[in-house]
Amino acid sequence: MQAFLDIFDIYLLEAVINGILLGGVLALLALGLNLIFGVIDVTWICYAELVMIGMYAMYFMVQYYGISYFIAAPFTILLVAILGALLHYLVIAPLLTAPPINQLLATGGVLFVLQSFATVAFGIDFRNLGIRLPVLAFGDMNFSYARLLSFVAALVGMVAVYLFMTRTFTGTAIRAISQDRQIMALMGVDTKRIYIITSALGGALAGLAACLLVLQYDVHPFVGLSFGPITFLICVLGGLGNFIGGFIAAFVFAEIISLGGLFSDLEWGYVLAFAFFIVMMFIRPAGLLARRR
Amino acid sequence: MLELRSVDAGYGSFQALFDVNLDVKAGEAVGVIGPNGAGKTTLMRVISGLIRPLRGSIRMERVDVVATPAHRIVSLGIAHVPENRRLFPRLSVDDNLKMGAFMKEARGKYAERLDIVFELFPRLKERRHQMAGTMSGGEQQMCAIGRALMSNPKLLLLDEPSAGLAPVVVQQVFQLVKRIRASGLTVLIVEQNVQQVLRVVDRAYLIEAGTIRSSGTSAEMLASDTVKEAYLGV
Amino acid sequence: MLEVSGLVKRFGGFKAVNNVSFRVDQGEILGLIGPNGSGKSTIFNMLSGTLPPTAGSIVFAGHEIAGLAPHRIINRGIGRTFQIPRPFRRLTIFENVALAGFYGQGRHSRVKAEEAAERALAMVGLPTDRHAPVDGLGAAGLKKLELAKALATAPKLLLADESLGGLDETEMDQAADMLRKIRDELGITIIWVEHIMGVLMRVVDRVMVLDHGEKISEGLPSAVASDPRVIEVYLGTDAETIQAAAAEARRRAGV
Amino acid sequence: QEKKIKIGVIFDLTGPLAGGGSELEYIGTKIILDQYSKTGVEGYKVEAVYADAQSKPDVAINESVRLLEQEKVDMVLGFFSSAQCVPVAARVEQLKKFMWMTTCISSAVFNDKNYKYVFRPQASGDQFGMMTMDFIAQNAREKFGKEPKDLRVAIIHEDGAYGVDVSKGNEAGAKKAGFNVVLKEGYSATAPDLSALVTKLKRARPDVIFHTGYNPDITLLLRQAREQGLKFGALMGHGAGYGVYEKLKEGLGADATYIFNADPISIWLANQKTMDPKLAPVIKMVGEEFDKIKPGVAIRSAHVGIGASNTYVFMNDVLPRAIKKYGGVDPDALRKAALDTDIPEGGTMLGFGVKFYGEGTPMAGQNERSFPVVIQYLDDKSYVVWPKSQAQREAVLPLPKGTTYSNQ
Amino acid sequence: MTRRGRLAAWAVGLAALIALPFVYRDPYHLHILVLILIWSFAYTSWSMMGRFGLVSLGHGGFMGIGAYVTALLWNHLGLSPWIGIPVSMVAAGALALVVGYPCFRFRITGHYFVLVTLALSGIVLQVITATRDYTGGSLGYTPNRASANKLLALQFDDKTAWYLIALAVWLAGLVVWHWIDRSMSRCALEAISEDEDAAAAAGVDVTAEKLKITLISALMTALAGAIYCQYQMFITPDTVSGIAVSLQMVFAAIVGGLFVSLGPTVGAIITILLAETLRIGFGTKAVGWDNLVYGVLLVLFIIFLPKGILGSVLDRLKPQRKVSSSS
Ligand SMILES: Nc1ncnc2c1ncn2[C@@H]1O[C@H](COP(=O)(O)OP(=O)(O)OP(=O)(O)O)[C@@H](O)[C@H]1O
Ligand SMILES: Nc1ncnc2c1ncn2[C@@H]1O[C@H](COP(=O)(O)OP(=O)(O)OP(=O)(O)O)[C@@H](O)[C@H]1O
Ligand SMILES: [Mg+2]
Ligand SMILES: [Mg+2]
Repeated sequence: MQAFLDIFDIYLLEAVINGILLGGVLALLALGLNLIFGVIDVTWICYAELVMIGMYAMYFMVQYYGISYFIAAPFTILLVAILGALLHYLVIAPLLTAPPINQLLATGGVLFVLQSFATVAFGIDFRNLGIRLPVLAFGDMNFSYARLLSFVAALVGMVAVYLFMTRTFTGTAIRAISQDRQIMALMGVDTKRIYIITSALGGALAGLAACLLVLQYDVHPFVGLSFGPITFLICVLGGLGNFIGGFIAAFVFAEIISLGGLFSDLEWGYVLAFAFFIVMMFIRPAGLLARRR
Repeated sequence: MLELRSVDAGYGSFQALFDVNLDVKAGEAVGVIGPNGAGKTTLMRVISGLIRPLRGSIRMERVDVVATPAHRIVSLGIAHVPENRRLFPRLSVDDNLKMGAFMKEARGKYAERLDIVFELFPRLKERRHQMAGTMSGGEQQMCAIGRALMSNPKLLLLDEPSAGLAPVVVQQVFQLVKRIRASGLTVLIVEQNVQQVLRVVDRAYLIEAGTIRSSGTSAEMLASDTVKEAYLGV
Repeated sequence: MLEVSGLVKRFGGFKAVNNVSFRVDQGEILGLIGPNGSGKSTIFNMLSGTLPPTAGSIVFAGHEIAGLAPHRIINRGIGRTFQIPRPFRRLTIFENVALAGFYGQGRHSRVKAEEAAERALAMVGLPTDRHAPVDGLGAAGLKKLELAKALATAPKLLLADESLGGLDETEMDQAADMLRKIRDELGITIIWVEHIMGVLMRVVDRVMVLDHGEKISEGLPSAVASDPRVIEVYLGTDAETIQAAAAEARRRAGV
Repeated sequence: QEKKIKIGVIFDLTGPLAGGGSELEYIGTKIILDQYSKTGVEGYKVEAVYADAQSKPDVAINESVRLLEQEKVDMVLGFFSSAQCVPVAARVEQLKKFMWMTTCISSAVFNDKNYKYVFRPQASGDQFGMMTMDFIAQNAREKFGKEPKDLRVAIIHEDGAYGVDVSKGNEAGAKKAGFNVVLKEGYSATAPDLSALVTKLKRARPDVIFHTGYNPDITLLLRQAREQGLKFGALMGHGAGYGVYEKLKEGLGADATYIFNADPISIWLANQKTMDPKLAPVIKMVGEEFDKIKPGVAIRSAHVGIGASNTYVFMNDVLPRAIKKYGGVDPDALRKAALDTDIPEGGTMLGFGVKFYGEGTPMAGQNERSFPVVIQYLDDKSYVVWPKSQAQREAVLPLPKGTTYSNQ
Repeated sequence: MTRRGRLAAWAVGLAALIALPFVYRDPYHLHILVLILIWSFAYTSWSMMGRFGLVSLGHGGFMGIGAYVTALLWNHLGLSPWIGIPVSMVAAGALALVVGYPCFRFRITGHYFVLVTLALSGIVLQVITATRDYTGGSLGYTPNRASANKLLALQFDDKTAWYLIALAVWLAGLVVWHWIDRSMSRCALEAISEDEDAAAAAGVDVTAEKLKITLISALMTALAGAIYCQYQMFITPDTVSGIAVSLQMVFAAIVGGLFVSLGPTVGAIITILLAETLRIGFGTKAVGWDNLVYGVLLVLFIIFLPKGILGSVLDRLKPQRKVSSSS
């Protein structure tokens, strides 16, 4: 009993809060994917690789050309937005009427391309931005400034995207487009334009994630592998296209990883998170926030 | 207002319309009748730009519709209520209506148009937050017409608006067509329900196997032997 | 043969079907009518197992079937058609029907299933050619296919969610004749949902009317057609024509 | 027919391991082989065929099979990852071909396998782990003022082949020294978050952390450690990511100072006084060639030297003997020549000697004279601090007061 | 082609395939051939369900179980693979049922199904890695070499033997495919993939049919894993389980064409040969370029041959059937 009570110490609290901060990172990553995958129902398996390219862009601008972080960031966001639009234009657009599995495959090919492009162009070295932000300390507990930033960005981003999606005409059109593409023209909607806007927006959000992730992680051609699968799981756990759900799911996942890691092994924390995901799918097949049928 | 000249249209290698000529004058209500697969829906699609004619010209108030990109045709004042309604099933009624006012020109008058539509269909106002896909057939039909009216059109294309509706509602729909007409809108309506439709339109075209077989005022059509035999079950 | 009592279906807080009870006798054609959204398709969905009822009992041929899985219910002898045809486009017409014949009759024999398919296709007047694709069928053809699929499962009770709207007059008549023929020749009991009163009233033996998920009237076609409540919520000003049609039908049937 | 030895060389040039050190070893190996391709050995032409294992074991297998059976190489040389060496060694042995591993430090590669044709001059992973433990054990009382049983140590490692093997050595070493192991845990090198591990470390309050990992995860761990305020007395790294100071510095800034690392000694740091004088010019040559390929690197990674030295031993010692004494370059000649190897301490650029365990011993094929050294990074330089025979200066231990992680 | 002609063509092709290793003995090429056959079988197994819209990213898990359970039983309990393989298949099948049943029962389809199975792959991979005391973790695992009875241990040094085994297994896979193709289950599954409710209304027990095909697919995939392990005599979590392997299956199957029986085989041939040739062609001179080209080709294949290589070729060969239009 005492041993059991022992775990309720300051470290538990720290783990909980760190879980929340990790949740911020994951939520930020899931945000753009949720737009693409959840709302317009297009599969970008290579989403995390777009983030990787964005991280390289930041690295080179800041480390190599000495551009200030805050000037480099908008450029990176723009760059990844353009990449997103290009990805749509070159790869997805020809496959819009094909089954989703073909999109998965094609963007999987793009994943290879981006990884090996990074290998060829930037080499296999791990690279680090070398910016080290201060630490926030509350008594015995310390927190990462960089993560706090991601957290805030994710929160603001989520609210902004949510408002955009529900309040504006373009946002409504984005939600409508996966449901009936053919009649969009009857509404006066240029479907091509909506797809490009959405893809660019998804790309921009990936770029935003890149700007914040580069503060915390080394960049290398395979950094996407650390984030890719879990980002997809979060989107689905939250309910496809449900931004609030996705946001919450990111935190649930992060807490499981964080607390699972604290109570048992880090490795089993991930097993737990995956298993939790599967079980949740059985209990709430349409996402965390969905009402039961 | 609308004029079609020698229009051919089809799907891939299959031709569905042959040399169609058709006119709709401002303020008129015009019906199109004909058997299944005659090409009525194709005709509507070709007007609203969902498919492009193989040949021929289409003009809306002297603007060349064929040369206008599909998504700009709405702003010429043409609103199309497609066959089977085609609502966005997982959007709320509100959002479906919002999509109807997507066009730049219509966005400014969104609130105003919404009031008009809700006045026409109080049922929609009750259900404004329901997902369109879970509504009953009649409710969906109201929503589809409402959505089309949101763009403040001059010409309303209705493709079988009475299909699958309860008799009272069918009557309501035709009443509605009358009211819409009375409010100054021009209507082109495709119907299988020949008897009823001929009561609300001024003129009608009979289309068979992709060609216009005959046309005339409703009275003429009602009296015509071909129409009587084939469509009125007399 | 079918005894429904206290049937309820909720969607969230909304009661789509509210405490409906009725019975269907062997060999009759029951017309089920009601305004759009009154719960007709929902009742069909519960009878066929597509949706589980929230409450209530459904007794078919002496057995409680409420909440059973669809394939179980079909094996017991309730077949259905969908209001909006749902063909399997990747299968041929014949395969569509043979599939229903095979699984709908408890997966016994493939040969029997194919025979059943041929009979059903012939009955509705579709080609029995084994390679004809579904894509060539028009609206009327799809309705026929829908019916053939249901017939191939060798039902004792057929739930026909027809909505002939969209068919032309001749096609509607054909469809109505077909239903009657099915009842007369195969002895299949039928519940028929339809909005085209002129056609429905001519064929059915009895009519039940729903409104807002509740049963508001039941009886012989002519009686129902003159029920003021039914006229108000459903038939509207056309009631007279419809009453005439019903009377005409009764006269023809010699009742 | 001209006399020729054809050598298949396999390293990871792409994929995660490439950046983990494999590419650097490839460069070191290639510098030596290029040299011998010019001169030849005992009248034999030297031809090297290179292949990229892409950090994947199945590709390593395919490439080995291809080189041996298609390209008809006489032997294979190289390999960075133990996960590749294990299956390839088994194949090579089965085909009775010759294999010379430059790295693949896992003890599992040899343990009880009784290989006849597979040799590794390099120290094994558990030796790395034992070495650092030994270093701390010898210094516990003096530097920490604690009895070994009171010294709290934590062993953490990435869960790949390399990290696991080193951690086994750590564990064995800790047991031998009688330390109090307060935490032992593995994690995936691709894990996006290590804060739970840091929290556990904080709770365990270790005096010394023994860590094995690759670059990204080291950076992540130490950054999160800083952010969460983890304090300790010393951090012992074990090669791989800790061998690449450039990257530590880039990711951690000044915090990279005082980190310890167990690795084969960097050939440019080895004590040249006790070394065979013939080696000095070779070391210089490797350094110059390396600078041409990768200019502007502050501390040349030990990995380059590992590739170079271990290849050099083969080309300079084993191969000539095989040709002269055993009459050729067939696998049996190479094998006999390898078993005859007897280089005393100081006879290689890495400082250690070479003598292989013979047939019938549990580690047959492993160099019994190899050892890693412990170095410490100080002021952007690295100094050997252990073992005493190689030490260049006294270790700074524990972390001085006022540094980021210091628990003083 | 007539039925007789088709049978004759098959017989000739088969005879040629069996004769091949006795005529052509280049060991590296045989090695690649054996790998192609084993992977073809694995991809065929995946396509069993993939062709019906059940896109699983969990097959890495089944393959891993097949490989690891067989090897673990042999090393730890001395159980011959002849028993170990069936046991491992049962294990994979059990897992398939445990995950499949709730999935199908609760109507988890489309993206949701894909990601549930993806999580399954992740779990199997992590479990193999984390239980390193038994499985060797990411260092990989080697079945003990049998000293005496090679047949009992299912270990052969001869590539020809492996070639024939792989060929037999691959053929068995095709036979199962054709067996399913001609059964009523195929119709049912096609129907389910289009519209579950309508299929159920036709009397199909949707859950049971899906489970059946999932089970068959999982069993076959586990067998592929076990055979791969016995042939390579070495497995690591990354080569036989995990998300990467699952994706590899999807890629190859779709590139080849998952709606025709030989499609996955063509996919295996193309992807493996392409990867090998590109890697060897670029060698160490242009590091990384092989994967770049591989990725680009993959994208181009899928955009221009959306039904897969074999599927699209067969479509072209077929006399164009006109879109008929009667009503
Ligand atoms: N998307 C399509 N592709 C190919 N052919 C089509 C397509 N849509 C319709 N057709 C064909 O074009 C012809 C005309 O169809 P259309 O839908 O215009 O007829 P309709 O008069 O509206 O019939 P209904 O009364 O059934 O709605 C039909 O033969 C039909 O099969
Ligand atoms: N899945 C669902 N979720 C929420 N509401 C639903 C759902 N399905 C049906 N409804 C609602 O239940 C009511 C009854 O629908 P139902 O389809 O049974 O009507 P119906 O009588 O068949 O109408 P119609 O004549 O138009 O076909 C409708 O108001 C509809 O909006
Ligand atoms: Mg139509
Ligand atoms: Mg209905």
